[in-house]
Amino acid sequence: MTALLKLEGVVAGYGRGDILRGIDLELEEATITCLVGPNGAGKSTVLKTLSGLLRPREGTIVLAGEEISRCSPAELLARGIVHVAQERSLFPLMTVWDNLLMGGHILRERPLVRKRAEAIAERFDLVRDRRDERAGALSGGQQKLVEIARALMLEPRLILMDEPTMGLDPKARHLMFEMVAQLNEEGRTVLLVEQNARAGLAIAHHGAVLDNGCVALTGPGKSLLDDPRVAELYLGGAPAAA
Amino acid sequence: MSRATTAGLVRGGAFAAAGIAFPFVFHAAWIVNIGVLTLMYAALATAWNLFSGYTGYITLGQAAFFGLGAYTLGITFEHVGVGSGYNPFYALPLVGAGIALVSVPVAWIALRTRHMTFAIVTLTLLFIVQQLAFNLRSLTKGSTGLMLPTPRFPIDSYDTPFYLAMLALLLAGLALCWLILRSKLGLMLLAIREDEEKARGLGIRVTGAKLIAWSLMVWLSAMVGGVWAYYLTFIYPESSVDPLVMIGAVLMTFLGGRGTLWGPTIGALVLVPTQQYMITKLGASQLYLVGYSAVFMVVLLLLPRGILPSLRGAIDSRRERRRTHREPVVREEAHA
Amino acid sequence: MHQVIQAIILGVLVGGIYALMASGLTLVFGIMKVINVAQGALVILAAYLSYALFSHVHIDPFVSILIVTPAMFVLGVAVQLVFVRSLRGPDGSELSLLVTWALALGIEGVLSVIFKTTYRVTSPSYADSSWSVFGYRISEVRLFAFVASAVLLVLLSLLLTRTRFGRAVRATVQNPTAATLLGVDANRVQTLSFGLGVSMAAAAGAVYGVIYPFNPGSHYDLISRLLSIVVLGGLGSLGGAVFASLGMGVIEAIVAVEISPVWASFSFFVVLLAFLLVRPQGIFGVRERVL
Amino acid sequence: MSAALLEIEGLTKRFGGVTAVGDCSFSVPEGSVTALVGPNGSGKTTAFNLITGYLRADAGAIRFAGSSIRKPNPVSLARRGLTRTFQQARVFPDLTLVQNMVAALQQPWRAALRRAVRKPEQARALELLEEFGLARLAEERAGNLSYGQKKLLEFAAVLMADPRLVLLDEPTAGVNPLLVDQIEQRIRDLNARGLTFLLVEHNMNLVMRLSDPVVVLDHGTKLAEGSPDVVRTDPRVLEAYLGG
Repeated sequence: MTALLKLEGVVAGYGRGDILRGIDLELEEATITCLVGPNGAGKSTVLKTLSGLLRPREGTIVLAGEEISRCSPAELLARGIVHVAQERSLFPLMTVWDNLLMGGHILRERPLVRKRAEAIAERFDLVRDRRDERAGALSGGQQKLVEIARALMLEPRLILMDEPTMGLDPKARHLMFEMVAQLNEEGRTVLLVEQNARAGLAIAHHGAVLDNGCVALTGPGKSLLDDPRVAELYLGGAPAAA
Repeated sequence: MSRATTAGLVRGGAFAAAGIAFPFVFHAAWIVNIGVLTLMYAALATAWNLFSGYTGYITLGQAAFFGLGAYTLGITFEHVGVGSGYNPFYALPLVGAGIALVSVPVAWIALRTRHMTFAIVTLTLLFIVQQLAFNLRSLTKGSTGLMLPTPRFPIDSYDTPFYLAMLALLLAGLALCWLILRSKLGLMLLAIREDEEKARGLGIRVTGAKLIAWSLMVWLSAMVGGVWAYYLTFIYPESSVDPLVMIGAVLMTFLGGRGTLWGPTIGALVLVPTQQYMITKLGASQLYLVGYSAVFMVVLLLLPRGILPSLRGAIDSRRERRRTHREPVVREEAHA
Repeated sequence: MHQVIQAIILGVLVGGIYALMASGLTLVFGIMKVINVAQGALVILAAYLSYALFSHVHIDPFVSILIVTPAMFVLGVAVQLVFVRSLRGPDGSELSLLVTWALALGIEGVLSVIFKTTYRVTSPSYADSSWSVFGYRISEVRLFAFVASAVLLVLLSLLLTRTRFGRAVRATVQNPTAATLLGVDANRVQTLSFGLGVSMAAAAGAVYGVIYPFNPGSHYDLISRLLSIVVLGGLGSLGGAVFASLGMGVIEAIVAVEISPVWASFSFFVVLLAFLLVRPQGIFGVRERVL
Repeated sequence: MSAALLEIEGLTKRFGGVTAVGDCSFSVPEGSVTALVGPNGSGKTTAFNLITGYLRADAGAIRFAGSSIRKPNPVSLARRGLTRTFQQARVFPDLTLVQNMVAALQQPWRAALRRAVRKPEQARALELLEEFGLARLAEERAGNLSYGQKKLLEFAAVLMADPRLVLLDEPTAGVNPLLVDQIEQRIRDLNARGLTFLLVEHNMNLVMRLSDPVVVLDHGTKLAEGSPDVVRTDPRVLEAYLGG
């Protein structure tokens, strides 16, 4: 297996503080990697650094042999990295369809954007059935699904997903994990941040545990699940024991 | 926050003494005239700062109260008679207080909005008052303007009483600011400026505190307007409710430093003589406007924090550098 | 009753032009939280341009929209790049208020130097003609002006809803971070939208000069109304701006015939204050989130 | 269990079509450390904002210290002894630590022109800062503090006015482990002296050690309520919270 993405000694943060204090991480092509860790460990910051929202202060990020740590969000999108943010990130007053078209913003050719949008509408019943509704009128789970559909407009190689199941009910959560697995089966690489460590690690090939801005542990997802150190770091001793 | 230091008192005393001595040293009418205008702007800027500088609510309606003060004095002259000579000066605090009282309900509505909306709403107050000045012809004589009786002060020192009145208002404004900055009210106002929602959560009566600062601003501005009207003896809507006067005062506050005690005065000392020079050189309201707007841009784009805060920042960072050699004070740690 | 209906017709026609000016103002606010106080001065500048084109080159004011609007678009882009873009940080919005005010003073000054302060009006041959419909008088230029404004507003809304650029603008208004994540260049959107906002002012200005006499100082009167309109409509809301413009036009016209013309704009300010008592966020505005 | 200091009944808040808090009822016994827990997005912070008057509820009743609060308003609640901290530590960055502390003392209007920081107030502020380990920074600008120190300062400041009930919104989020211990110890000490707490917290270890009762929210409604042991063994809680 080859590494699609490689982070070495990445330091990043806001204002005067560093949140990431030297992240080393490799993502293998066509795998799911799940990033877990306690609140404030820097999981979301890793994703923001990868999607260009935040410039790393030190370290290198290499995508398929090419250094990308200085790229703008648009350049990273063009290289096939999309970021599905933690917050609701649809444009609530725009229609589902327009939201989808926004996903192809960096593709300038109108017919191509339209063709891809039609293909996605074929794949997602939700998009097809409610294309002219305002995105803000959809439920939380539906919005998340549209966000993912929108991310597919660029046919990305690497999808960054920040807590896609946050605030979803169990059924929608289940659907979301199925979606992640499906994307992976199509050959896409997924970097997933998940609050729900058990479910996240269960579907991931690889796991990485973040603590205080550094990667504390890595390993196959399933084995991390059973690692007592993870429980201690993340889940807290008491409830995990129950 | 300022502390009552000996140095501060000396500074204030020296400023007051120099201010009083000025017209007796420089007799020339045109110099005293510039002095009057400088003090007028300094007092207006200090009043603006008292509200906007301390609470963070930018008001663009100050000229409304300046104009109300001017017209109220003019109208009382017309209908009641406030005496002549120095008497009108003594009536001013009452005039100002009346206007402040009337402005409170309006301010209460305006203060339901924030940020840009607040700035715009207060700006409409300015236009409302200007419209009133145009339309209430029975009181204001509309666009013809209102004539006030010319006081019989000695010709060679005609400007001096007005100069002293403006100085008194500026000193009153500075004293108020100083008093507020060292008091609990000042603490409340600064808390509101920094984080109003947090202040509410601590039980600080934010609306009351803002209204007090507002009324003081209106009180001072109205009195300044009154003195100005008496000085010019002729007022009309465009000149007495003039957005230019207010924007000038705001610019001076920005130049000197918002939220500081002396900033507005320093700003006025720099800008008013410049402005007067430009008027004599370039002629009123034509090229002068272009020059004025250029000065404006330069100040805002190059020195947005103002003279005093920039100086203080430079001194602080030098001190900081010296101190960090000895001990690390506070270390930054992980943010959420 | 006849008078009131006549007033409403007049109010709607006038409101349409204000809607065009206000839409540019509120659009710019929605995207970059900047209030362009110079919008009024830019309208007057455009009115002078159109006046000059009419009196020297004999170009019809309605045709001159096609020249004035792109020219002012370029000016708007330049203003954004030179003055507005550098205003960042926590005080950026408030500073922008003062910087654009200074810009308004500068424009006023330049216009006073060139055109002096006498009132001008662009008067094409049809300036005073009017039609009569069911006994109501409809002035030709006002109707043309209204139609031109409506067409431009429709074009603006098509631009915003049907084009790639328009989608990017709306996306930036609704969720700037998400827009950045999809590759929207926020700087570009801001600069072009500022230009767009100014060109709305320009188009309205060319028309304004036919209906009202103006001088370099007229921008105060304009901006006071425009600011009230965008606050009443809810800062950042295009629909609100259009709605509030028509409302203002009608209120002013009715007050003018029923009470007195001199109280017309005064009454609108009072309506605004009264309205804020009930809804501080304006008609279509979203209340600023407290947390 | 002693009488309830704070009672919430049928609290409801919808944003657009989404119900953030729906028909939520629970109470905070006098003298307790009550915890409000639940997965991300379950409505804890919204509930906090409703209780403290930062948001207007669509429906529901709130009783505090025996009297019902019709229109909760942060200022009057704080003055009645119900105060809160914020998830992102909120302090006045340009004021010194002491000034931050004294600003939190509620003043009558007649005191408005008294000196901002009077001697006894300064002493009280220093005493509290000492307890929180911040005394040596007393004259520092609050904006210069680290994030964790800001959290401590915010916590210390709300104590200045001797409140009866303190709502802590994630007191340990983003704080390093040393400070977490310190915050835990402060809560214990203050609780032992009779202060009641309601806290939202993600650190389950801390919650289980510190709180009784624990109220579990999920999708804006109460899922379970009881002692840590009861809640911990409730299968519904496990499913909601740990994703089973």
